[in-house]
Amino acid sequence: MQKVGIVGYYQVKLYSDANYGRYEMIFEAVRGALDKAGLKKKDITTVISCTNDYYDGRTISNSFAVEAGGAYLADESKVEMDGAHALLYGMMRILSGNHKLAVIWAGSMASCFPYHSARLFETDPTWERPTAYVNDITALGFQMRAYMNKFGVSAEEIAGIAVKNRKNASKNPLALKEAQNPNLTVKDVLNSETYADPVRELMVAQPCDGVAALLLAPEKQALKITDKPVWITGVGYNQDAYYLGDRNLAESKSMELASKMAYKTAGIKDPLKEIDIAEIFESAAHEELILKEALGLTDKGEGPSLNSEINGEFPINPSGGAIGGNPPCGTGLIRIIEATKQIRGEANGYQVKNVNKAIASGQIGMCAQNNIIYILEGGN
Amino acid sequence: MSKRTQRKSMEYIKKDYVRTRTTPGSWYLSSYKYKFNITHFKPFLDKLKERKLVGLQCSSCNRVFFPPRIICGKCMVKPDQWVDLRETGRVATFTITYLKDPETGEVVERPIVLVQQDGSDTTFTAELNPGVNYKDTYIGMPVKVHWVEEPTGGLMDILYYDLVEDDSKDLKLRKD
Amino acid sequence: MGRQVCIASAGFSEHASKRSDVSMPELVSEAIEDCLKKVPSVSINDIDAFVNGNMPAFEGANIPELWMTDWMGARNKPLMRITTGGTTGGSVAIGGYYTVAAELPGIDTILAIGFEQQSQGDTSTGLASVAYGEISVLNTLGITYDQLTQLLSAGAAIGVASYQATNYMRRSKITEEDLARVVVQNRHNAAKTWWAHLKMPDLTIEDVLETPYISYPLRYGMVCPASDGACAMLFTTEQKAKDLCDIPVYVNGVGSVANETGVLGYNGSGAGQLDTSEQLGAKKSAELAFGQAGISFPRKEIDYAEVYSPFPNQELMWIERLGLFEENTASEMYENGVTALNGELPINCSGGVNSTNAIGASAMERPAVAALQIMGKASNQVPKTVHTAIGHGWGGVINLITMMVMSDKPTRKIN
Amino acid sequence: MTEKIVVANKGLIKADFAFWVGRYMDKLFDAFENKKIVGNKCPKCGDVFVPPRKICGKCNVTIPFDQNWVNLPNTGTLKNYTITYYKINDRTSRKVKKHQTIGMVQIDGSNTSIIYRLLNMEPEEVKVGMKLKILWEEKTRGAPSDIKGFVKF
Repeated sequence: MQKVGIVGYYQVKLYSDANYGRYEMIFEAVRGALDKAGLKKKDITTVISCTNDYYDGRTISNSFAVEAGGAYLADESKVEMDGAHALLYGMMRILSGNHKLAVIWAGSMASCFPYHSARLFETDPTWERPTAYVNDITALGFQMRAYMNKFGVSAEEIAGIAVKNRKNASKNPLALKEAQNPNLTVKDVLNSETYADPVRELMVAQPCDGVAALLLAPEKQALKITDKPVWITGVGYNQDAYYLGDRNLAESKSMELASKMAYKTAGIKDPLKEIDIAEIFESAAHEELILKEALGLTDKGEGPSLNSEINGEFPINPSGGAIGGNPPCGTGLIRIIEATKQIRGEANGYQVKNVNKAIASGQIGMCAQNNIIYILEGGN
Repeated sequence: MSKRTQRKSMEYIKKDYVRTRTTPGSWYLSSYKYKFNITHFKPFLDKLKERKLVGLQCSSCNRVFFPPRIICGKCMVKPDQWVDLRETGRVATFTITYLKDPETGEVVERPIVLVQQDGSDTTFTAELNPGVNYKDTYIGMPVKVHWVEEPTGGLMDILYYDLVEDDSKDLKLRKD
Repeated sequence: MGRQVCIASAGFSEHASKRSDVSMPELVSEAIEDCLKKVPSVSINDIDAFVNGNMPAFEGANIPELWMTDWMGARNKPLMRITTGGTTGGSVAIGGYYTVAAELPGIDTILAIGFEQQSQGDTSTGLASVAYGEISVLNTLGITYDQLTQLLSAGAAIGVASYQATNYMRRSKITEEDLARVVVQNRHNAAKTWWAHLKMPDLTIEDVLETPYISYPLRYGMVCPASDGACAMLFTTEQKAKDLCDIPVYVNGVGSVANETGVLGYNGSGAGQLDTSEQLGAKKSAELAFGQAGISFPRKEIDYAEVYSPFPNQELMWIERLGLFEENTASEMYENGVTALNGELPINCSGGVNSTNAIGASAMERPAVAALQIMGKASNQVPKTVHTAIGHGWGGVINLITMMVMSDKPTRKIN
Repeated sequence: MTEKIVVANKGLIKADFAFWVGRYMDKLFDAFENKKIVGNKCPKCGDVFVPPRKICGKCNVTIPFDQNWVNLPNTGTLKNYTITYYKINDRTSRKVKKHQTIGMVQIDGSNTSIIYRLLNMEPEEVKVGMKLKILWEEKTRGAPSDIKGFVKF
């Protein structure tokens, strides 16, 4: 696979109820990314958006967002999964040689739709949806219990991840205010209200409003646009079975296969040694551990033993991760932006020292059914 | 839609399939909110109250938007110049709807037009004066705003569009 | 960068107004079975990745790919979902093309699947919800909902299309009879296509003109049905395609250009398309796709076309805007039989969207049928040899256009 | 600079759906009407599925409609569970006072788990691995909700 360069990015600050119109927010993200990269509207050749009709409350949610997203008379398309999947499509378009500058924007406004009901629409309508016992809330509960039971991981260890991410988020000015808490303790997390036992409220990534945009260019063009390009050197994506009863929830088979594909492409043999940080889309604290293990950073069940603080052995989610704010559709793209910031040294306040290679991931579905992972590298 | 329109299907070669059970589901748009920034509408609505029409012009490509737009998609900038528009316009396109009157059940034929206000570069849906015979509607038909008695600063201040008599005096004036 | 991409096969499920015997995933699996049946050396286990799409709000399932994983054979395989409204199928096919063209390691053979089971849902509310947000702004600005529904002439797609039809009819000076002729040709063709929905072998122009108006100038007899159906396409590399089938179909150019919306602008503003039959987006899409394919004279170089035309006026309009005919001459071509099955440039020999419209699949059925015509395996095969063909789609508020140019020879430059 | 005006309009309409369940699920719901459970068996790996399905995702083989049906008992084993105060439907989600215990139960003789409520049990009593049996609704309609939940066996 040839290298693809990330040449610009912009993220709107996350709000639980933003005082923004939808198009205004999309425009701010895309215009911001163009301005930051010093580019113009006419430089855009393709635009890939990522929104979801059930999140936006309208069919064909990209049709009226054409102008705000910079897609006027550009080669436009929409991926309806996670923002990270939209980036994949943008990358494919660049890699095909047909396009020179791709804009990818993703995000939605969780304050405008019934999030859990919209997620319920993902379930099998002929079997599970009428009773609604399977939904994004209970799925997290099943997943955490399966993980704890299988590997004997304690609730304290999992709460520790929530504490770490919320502390990290407090240093990230773009994170959701409600998610930031520099003084949180493990006890606070465990004492917070039950979400879906054993998951507590403070362990969960709260849906919020936000849009992010990112610019991609082929190697030659990227070097002209910026002197600090970040390269995508590997990508992998994969989908698990659907029924929760068919799956081993304590592990993430799809992430294992996705990371295998990405490592092979990027030529990575020992991810823990070769890669410096990871930005993982975790819909709840325990998922970070499951995905971390699936990425091959530690053995199965050993996730908590690897120190992932900002100054730890292998920092994970220095930006606060999805727990620091989860705008549906946008979260995966924000993870990639955060990893890019770390490599470019632009993560003011939560910068990890000497980052050159990073992992960023996105996901969609109950218990991270479909995972996507990128290997990002710095340097010219 | 279905309740207010007439239905008639045509015969075709059909194949019958086994009918299985169904499970129900509903999509409640009433649980959704739609957020819009309408700041840029304020000056436009204020002017409507004074029975004046204004459009928002993009200073980059000079296109005039009526009603105003928050972003010019062509240039990716926010348009910021207000320009006065005349009360006249032309029919850009039209269609005739055949809707059943909910009370009488009779099919009512009504023209719905898209009007391009003179001096603007966009079209907008509007109604014609009910006195106009729908059969006389044509593309390029000159029309003029018919204001409500007391404008309140909303889009409904334009009650409908009147037909402008296309007499030759106009042509003469232009020649001079 | 990039590599040549070929279509090795395409398959369909049976289309009908109510496929009440199957659930959505089962419907999709029918299309996959039909697609793989044509390439015996490929089994579902040989598929490296999937690209999918449908129009979700029409049938009440969000990202149904997650649920139908097993039915597609996508368990533990890479999958991406693309959806862009009416053009979903076309966008998915283009997504399939790019997935192969990108040369991602280990991803060579992919299935692209478009599907829709419209009988499950509420198509009119689904369509109305396209502009629902925009309409609610107008409501805030003072227009009542009752008035708004009338302004949008009862039902989004048909409303938009009838404005467009008026525009087009004035420009090209055609009559309703010309529209009906297009419909008759399509429905006759559909009768010879095994998977089509509205099979009407004996339809006449008079029959069509007898039906009442939905909204002027479109009559009930002229508009597309709402169907249940699925379509699958197999994309693979040049090398593999040569092993799989006799005539691999090269995808030489693709385009999916977006324009400003027609009839109603975003945020309740005016619409930027002054003449909805002008179709700048379609022209740009064609320019892009033909440019990639190295086609300078589409009129001479294209042998077969499948255009997305739920309404007959659009069929005439698209073939002109895509550069297949001179402006305002399309209806003459239908009259003279140029576009018929045995004509010089046959169009929509599958019956087109006018006869079968499972929205998420429709725009994919266009390149799929076009590819099968090149292979010589189409259900209603044209007698002449087809070398180069196009598949087109439109969606959104007549602002999203997809184009795919296919040929039996590679003409796309790889640099 | 004028003050920013953002409107948040509520939606008004609703779209209704009716999902065809297909012949495989129809057979399960037929059995539900008689308070029975059926699954189908993959001809290759021998896994038994509840709910029955056309294709085995593991082997990618089609299970013919007229073959491989397996009658299953009313009993099962608890594989996993969660307790939540949230109630969700198509329209909204809310927190309720009374918690619900939702269990993942493997019906004896099948290889997959189905997810239903656990009834008449305190949270402390729930143990992974415990034996359960189906509590049917008194009047069955041939729908997923015919299974009221699972109770101790």
